[in-house]
Amino acid sequence: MTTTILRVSDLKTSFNVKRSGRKYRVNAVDGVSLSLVAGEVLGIVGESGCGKTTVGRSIVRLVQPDSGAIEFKDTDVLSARGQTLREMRLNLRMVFQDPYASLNPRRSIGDSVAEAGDINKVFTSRAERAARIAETLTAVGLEPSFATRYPHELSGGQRQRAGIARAILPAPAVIIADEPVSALDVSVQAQVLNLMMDLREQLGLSMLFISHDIGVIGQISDRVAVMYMGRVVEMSGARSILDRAAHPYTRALMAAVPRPDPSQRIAGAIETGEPPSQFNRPAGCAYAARCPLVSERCRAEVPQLRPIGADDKVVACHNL
Amino acid sequence: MSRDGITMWLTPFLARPIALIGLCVLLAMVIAAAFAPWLAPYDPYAIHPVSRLMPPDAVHWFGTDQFGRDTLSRAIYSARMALLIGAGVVLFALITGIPIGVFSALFPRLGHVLMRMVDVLMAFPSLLLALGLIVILGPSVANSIIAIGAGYMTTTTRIIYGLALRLRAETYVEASRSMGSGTGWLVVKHILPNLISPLLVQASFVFAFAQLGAASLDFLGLGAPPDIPSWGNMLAESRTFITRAPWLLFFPGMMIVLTAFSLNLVGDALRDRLDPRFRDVFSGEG
Amino acid sequence: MWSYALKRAGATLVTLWAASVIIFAFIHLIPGDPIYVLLGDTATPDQIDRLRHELGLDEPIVVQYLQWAGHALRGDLGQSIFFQAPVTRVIADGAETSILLATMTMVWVVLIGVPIGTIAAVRHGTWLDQGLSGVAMFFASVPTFWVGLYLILIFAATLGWLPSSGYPSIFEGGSGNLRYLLLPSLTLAAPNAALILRLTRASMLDVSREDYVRTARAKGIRPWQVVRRHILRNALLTVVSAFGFTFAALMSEAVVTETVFALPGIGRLVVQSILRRDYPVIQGIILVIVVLYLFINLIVDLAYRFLDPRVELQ
Amino acid sequence: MKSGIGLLARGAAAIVTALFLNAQAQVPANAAGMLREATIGEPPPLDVMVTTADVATTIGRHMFETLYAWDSHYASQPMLADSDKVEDGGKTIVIKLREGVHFHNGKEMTAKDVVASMVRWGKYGSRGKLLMGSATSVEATGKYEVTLKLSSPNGAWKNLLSDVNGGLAIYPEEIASKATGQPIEQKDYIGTGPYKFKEWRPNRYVELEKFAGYKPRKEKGDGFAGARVANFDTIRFIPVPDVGTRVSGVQAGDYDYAEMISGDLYDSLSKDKSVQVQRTNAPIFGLFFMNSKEGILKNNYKLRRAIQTALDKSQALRVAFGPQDLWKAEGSIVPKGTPWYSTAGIEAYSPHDAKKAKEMAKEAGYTGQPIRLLVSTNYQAHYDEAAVFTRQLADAGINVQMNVVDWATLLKMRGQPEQWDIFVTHHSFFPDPILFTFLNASYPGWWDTPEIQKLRAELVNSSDQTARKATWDKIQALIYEQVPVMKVGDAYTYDIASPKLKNLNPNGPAFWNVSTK
Amino acid sequence: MLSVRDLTVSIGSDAAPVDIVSGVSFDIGKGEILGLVGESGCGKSMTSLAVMGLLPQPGPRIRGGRIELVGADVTTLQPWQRVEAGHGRIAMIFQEPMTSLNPVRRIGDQIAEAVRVHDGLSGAAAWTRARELLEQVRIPDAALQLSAYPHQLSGGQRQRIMIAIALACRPQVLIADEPTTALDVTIQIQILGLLRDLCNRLDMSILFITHDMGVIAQLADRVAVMYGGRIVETADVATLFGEPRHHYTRGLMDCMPVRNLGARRLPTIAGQAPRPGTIRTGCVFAPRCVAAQDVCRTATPPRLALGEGHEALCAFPLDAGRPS
Repeated sequence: MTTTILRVSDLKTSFNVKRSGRKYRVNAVDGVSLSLVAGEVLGIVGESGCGKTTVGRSIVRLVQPDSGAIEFKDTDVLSARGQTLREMRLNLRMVFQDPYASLNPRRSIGDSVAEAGDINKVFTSRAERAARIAETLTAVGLEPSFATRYPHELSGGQRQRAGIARAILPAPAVIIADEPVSALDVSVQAQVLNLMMDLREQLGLSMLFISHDIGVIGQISDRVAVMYMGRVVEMSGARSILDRAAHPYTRALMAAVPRPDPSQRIAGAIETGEPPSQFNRPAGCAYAARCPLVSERCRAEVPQLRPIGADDKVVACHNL
Repeated sequence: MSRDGITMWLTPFLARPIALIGLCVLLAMVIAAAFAPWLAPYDPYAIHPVSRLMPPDAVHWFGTDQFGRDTLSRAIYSARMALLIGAGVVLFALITGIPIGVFSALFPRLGHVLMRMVDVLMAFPSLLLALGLIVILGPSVANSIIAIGAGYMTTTTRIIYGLALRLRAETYVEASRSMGSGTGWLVVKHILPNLISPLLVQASFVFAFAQLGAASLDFLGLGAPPDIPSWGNMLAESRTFITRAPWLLFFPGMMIVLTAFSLNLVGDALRDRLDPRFRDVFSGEG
Repeated sequence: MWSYALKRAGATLVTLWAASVIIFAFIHLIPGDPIYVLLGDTATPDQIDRLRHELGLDEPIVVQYLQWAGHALRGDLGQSIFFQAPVTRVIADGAETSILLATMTMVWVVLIGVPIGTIAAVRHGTWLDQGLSGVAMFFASVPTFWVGLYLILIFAATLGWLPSSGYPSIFEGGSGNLRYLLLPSLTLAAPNAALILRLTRASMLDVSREDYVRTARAKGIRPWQVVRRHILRNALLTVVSAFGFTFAALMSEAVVTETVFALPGIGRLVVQSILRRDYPVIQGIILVIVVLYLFINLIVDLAYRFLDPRVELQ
Repeated sequence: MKSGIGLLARGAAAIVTALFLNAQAQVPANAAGMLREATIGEPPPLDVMVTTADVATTIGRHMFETLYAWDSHYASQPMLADSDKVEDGGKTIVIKLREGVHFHNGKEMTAKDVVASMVRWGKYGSRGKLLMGSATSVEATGKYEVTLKLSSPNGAWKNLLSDVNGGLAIYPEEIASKATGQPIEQKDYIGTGPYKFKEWRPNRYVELEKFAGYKPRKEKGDGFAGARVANFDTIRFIPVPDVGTRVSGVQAGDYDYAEMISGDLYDSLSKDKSVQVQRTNAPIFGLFFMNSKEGILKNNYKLRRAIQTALDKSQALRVAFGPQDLWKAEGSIVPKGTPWYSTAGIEAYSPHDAKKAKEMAKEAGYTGQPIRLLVSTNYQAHYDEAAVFTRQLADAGINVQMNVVDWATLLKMRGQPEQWDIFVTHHSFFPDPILFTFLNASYPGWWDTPEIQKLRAELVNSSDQTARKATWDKIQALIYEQVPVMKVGDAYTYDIASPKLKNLNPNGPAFWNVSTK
Repeated sequence: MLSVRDLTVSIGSDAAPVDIVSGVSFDIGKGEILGLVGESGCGKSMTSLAVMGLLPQPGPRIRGGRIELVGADVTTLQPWQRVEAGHGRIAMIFQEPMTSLNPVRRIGDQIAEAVRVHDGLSGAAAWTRARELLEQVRIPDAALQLSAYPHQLSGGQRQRIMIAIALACRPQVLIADEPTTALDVTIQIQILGLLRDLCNRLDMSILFITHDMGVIAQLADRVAVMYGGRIVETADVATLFGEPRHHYTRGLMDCMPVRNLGARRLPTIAGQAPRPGTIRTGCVFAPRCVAAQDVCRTATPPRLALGEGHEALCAFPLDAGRPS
């Protein structure tokens, strides 16, 4: 039986943005509901500014949501205090995009990797701490001697391994990986993706994997949520998204991925428009302006997620 | 600092010979200050009214002043004052600036108010601020440090605030926060260690400008008590003799220039070594 | 634009009020008493007490502040204890010198700092750049008064080309009297021009590393045009925003410079007023300086917004 | 942007050209008939009755006149007074005024003006108490006659009426009668002098102009006495605090006269053809006051004497004043050549005997406690003297700690007896010892022992010169015994002037009778 | 149109130069799109800047080789010198559309400036031409956008502006250095389409630099794969993707997730790319190559001609005909 380990319900997060001397409230996340089953990888895919990163950051409480609920194993994340909060901090962990920026240049790799444990006073002795660091570094494919090195001595791939090591020590339940391989070269990206898949198996991790790269998402995820302008527009099993995309946006997204196959070229010019301004959201479906299927209803009414066809697919579109 | 850290800090000097010269000049100053009693040929306080205002010669290399005191000896002893004032001002600026700046960056709402107060203080020309403080507190070395330091405290606080704001937005700080770190942890483990390098740059500039500020105060007769040898005091006293004994003006002035120049060289070299993200924080003030 | 300017002006007023409180509190902390200075060495205690009462200096400090602030709002900065004349008049008298001095200095600063900084940046890394930067750093490391004393020694005492001190108003002797301000303005310009030079050079180098400069070069524009159209303007944005700081520095250094050259400006006036505890004059001058500083920052800020379209005006 | 910079460049080029052209064609900007004097600083208000600052006196002397004035030998001669009679054993003084003397406002001066001025002087004048303290009445006994009645004779009355400095300047009645302790306003600067007030531009200058209605006395000008003839249309007093600047200003022709030049320039300026040197004829003298009210020096005459024994005053004088011509290590408090010269006690003036001083200090029970010396740098000489003495006392094991403050702070602090043990000031020459501050029991230092109380009364309440001189001898001896104050020595300041100026006043800067050629 | 021969770009002192591009040669024919592909640090951007005459100064410099533009030697010429010499018909667009436009000047000015240099037009005429160019890159409301500032536009539009500026140079050769890397995929595909379209319509040659094999496959006619400062394989696009012969090319393609959807593990290339100057002897790829022999580490690998226009820098190339 599968148990839901993390549940996000109707999450709304907005920011104040100053433009032209005027304050705008930008709804970065506008009513997102997700659930993560123990042991699964849920991919969130979308283009820049779609709010996927904000979802991740809201879960680890780096930003304060306006409304909605986040539950981790039946505890309310947003109102957690004291011991519950500490537990949650140790169980909900994040891997960041930029391996160069996410490690403090003035702290040794060992210190960075052990930070969660140090903050929450997990280690009972120095020896235990050192052992756990060594063990974790080995688990991510780094020599234990890396513990005394500093970030500038490491390559990008090694740093990201260190970043992952930091996220899994001491053992977490859920990893929120925010574009963990986007900054890496393709050859290194494959190594890190493999590592994450290995760790997931070995440690029984659940993962929220955020990326703009549909290939990467398709590779690692069990289920995929597609986000557009702060909302989930389609969610289903990974294969189903890749092969049978339903929402017009998902389809456009899939079509736009450059296939590494010269025989599958997209001919001529494609004009699919650009997303609307975040400061000036349209009233109805945010994709209406670019959508080939657009109808009157789309401009007036925000479509809600509803099941379509088989394999648990849900889509937010009026015209399917 | 690890050995690696030391080489890291030495590289900018090795790469730039002129900065190395600056470093050597500063070292010479420190030596002069530390070993003044052995290096100075005469007692800097000894009064010989008969041989006053003597031009430089073999006996008195830098000549003598209106009390007949040996200018070279006084110049050497003055290095103590220069280092004391410089270090004091830097310390004062940092001790006040770091808590205010870091605190304001971490607690934006209160920080905003604090920074506005700093802005208010910045509206006062630093020398006037120093003058006022000196007159209030009375002239003494410690008060000179406070008076000059007050002027640099504002700019330093601003810089620290700017740096801390950037550091607060760093991904590794976010990472730490996502793991539940408190303010203390963030400050001690993440912010302060990363402030060290840019603050070293700031320190060298403040040190340099403190020399000039102290000299100005001394010149206006409101700096260190005039019986204490300092380059500024020497200049202030010799001003009357500008035509009669120009050498009295030259040597202490050159000492100030040399010190400030060397510090600026060092500061520049350190700044160029700095993370480019932090570099522009210093653009306003040279 | 206007709403922003208004908002900024409002914030400036709050700053000003805070500054006025600080000024007042600060000044009344200064020990000593204007009475002694006024009456001289032999004043008797009852003479002193009487005068103190007549001048209102025995009132509680809050009362004194409210009176002063109330008058200041109406443009009356009070009566100079020392001169027995309105503070506004005393300041206005010094303002001519200070404004002319500051203007001349800024002309030097811009004229020396910007072009030479540009040359140093364009010739980046050459001996010319190193030489110019070295000279700039030298002048940034020199005490202002030392430069002044040497200029006097050379141009006034030895060569006799220029007057060493004082400044008769141009309203009395014509613009030729500006020569009195030549040495002081050069003295004052030296460190600030050096600063602007270094800043111009640094920000030009920063800008020249920007991608859009590469774009401009890729278009096939001549190097000097690239400098003029793409680098200089963007670099000057930084330089302009440093003018507020330069002004404050200028005010500090003017105090010393005016003292060295015995100029009848407000810089020397404030030092002397501090020494003779002429509270109303000190308060008045510092208030004026703070107002000027805030005003200049306001202008710089608005100018910046005007020059940089990224900050949109509404 | 482009045009902006271009414009700036062209404008600046124009300015530079103009400046250098002007610099080339440098003509002294001396308007016809203007005399420019560089003073040591900005004067306080020119109400000479209440202020005693030297700068104010120098300027005020040209506008305001006193009943009597000193000639070049510091003897009092009538100025606004015509003649006088002393009656009732010195208790009644009748002064007859000159007729036809006019104020700058055109009004004729009469006895009413003098009475009003005397009343205000007695009440608020800095030195007024010395005479008016014992006045029982002052009234106009005729249009040109004033009668002053005293409760006891005052031997110094004429000298007290001869100095403008804190003295009885004659103001118009309407001004004097409404004036309070606050200095009178600029519009009320109305006197009878050869120059009248024109304008005061703070930090720039005070300008006086010739008073057309002035009628000089018939006697030949001598010192401050006698005929006063204004030869310049205007006089401008320009504050130039830096002495080097004052010197180069006169050399370059920017000023015609400059006061208080530092001693070290004396030799070279004496030889300099571009200036003439004017040494004052009366010395000033530095004074180190001891705290008689509180602290370690209170009543400890032995320790005070030990301090004086350790000193070599000529060293301090050399440092402070330079060439031998300008100073004299003189133990007599009033210099030689005056009736008050005295040798009483002067062997203790400057022994410079560290060993003996050490013994004396030990006997006095001194064990190295710090002695706080309050001094200001506003007067370079004060500081120089203090620095030298501190060093000399250190050699004798006496631990002096200098507290260097600015003058305003010193003035405030010296009124607080707990703040200091010794403070430094100086005194200008006065032809009668009665005005010496150390004889004033309320002056900081607060020397008020029974011995001096008695002698002081003798000195004041007698008008017999021989008796007063005998008293003064006793006072000087007492000063060397109780050491309420130490005299440093006599110093002759000097001024410089343009060589074109003729007939400079030997008493100090006073520009009537002075002319160019 | 563009011929590059043995281009070597170095940093460091003349005495001990470190080559970041070594011996790179390629040709681009009229109307052809050559894709230059490689991972970060392989020297592809340096190559493009060197070709454009835009190497930053002080910094890397051309130590050897020759660059010919339509037969003229432009090796040492900067763009403005090329324009003056009459060989200025080459233009470049860059990776960061956000920073590549001057933030304080109007779009129209920035385009007109290039028009002025290359067409000699000025004033209104230049602006008219600028509007045409904007229409050519399919910016809606072209006339309006001319007076906009860069920050008012989205990333995709800015990249179009960059292309318009490039087109203002009437280029025969366009160098595009990762022009779509900073863009979202739906925008990327539009820009790629636009470039292909312009290439066809204006008969322009393009040197397209990217790290993304997918983009290469979509756009390029021929492909050059760079690794460690060298071109390790060149072929037409179909051949390269169909029969890669260099182990690196193969590895690069294999590890793309899109080609391995559903696989439990991705094929990888072990190790990491060398820093410039760290490998001085033998094949630069040898430390990571599964097929490396001893000789690969000591001797410079041969440049094998494997077919028409197909070359690989490898001593032991993959078998032909093995499907990828």
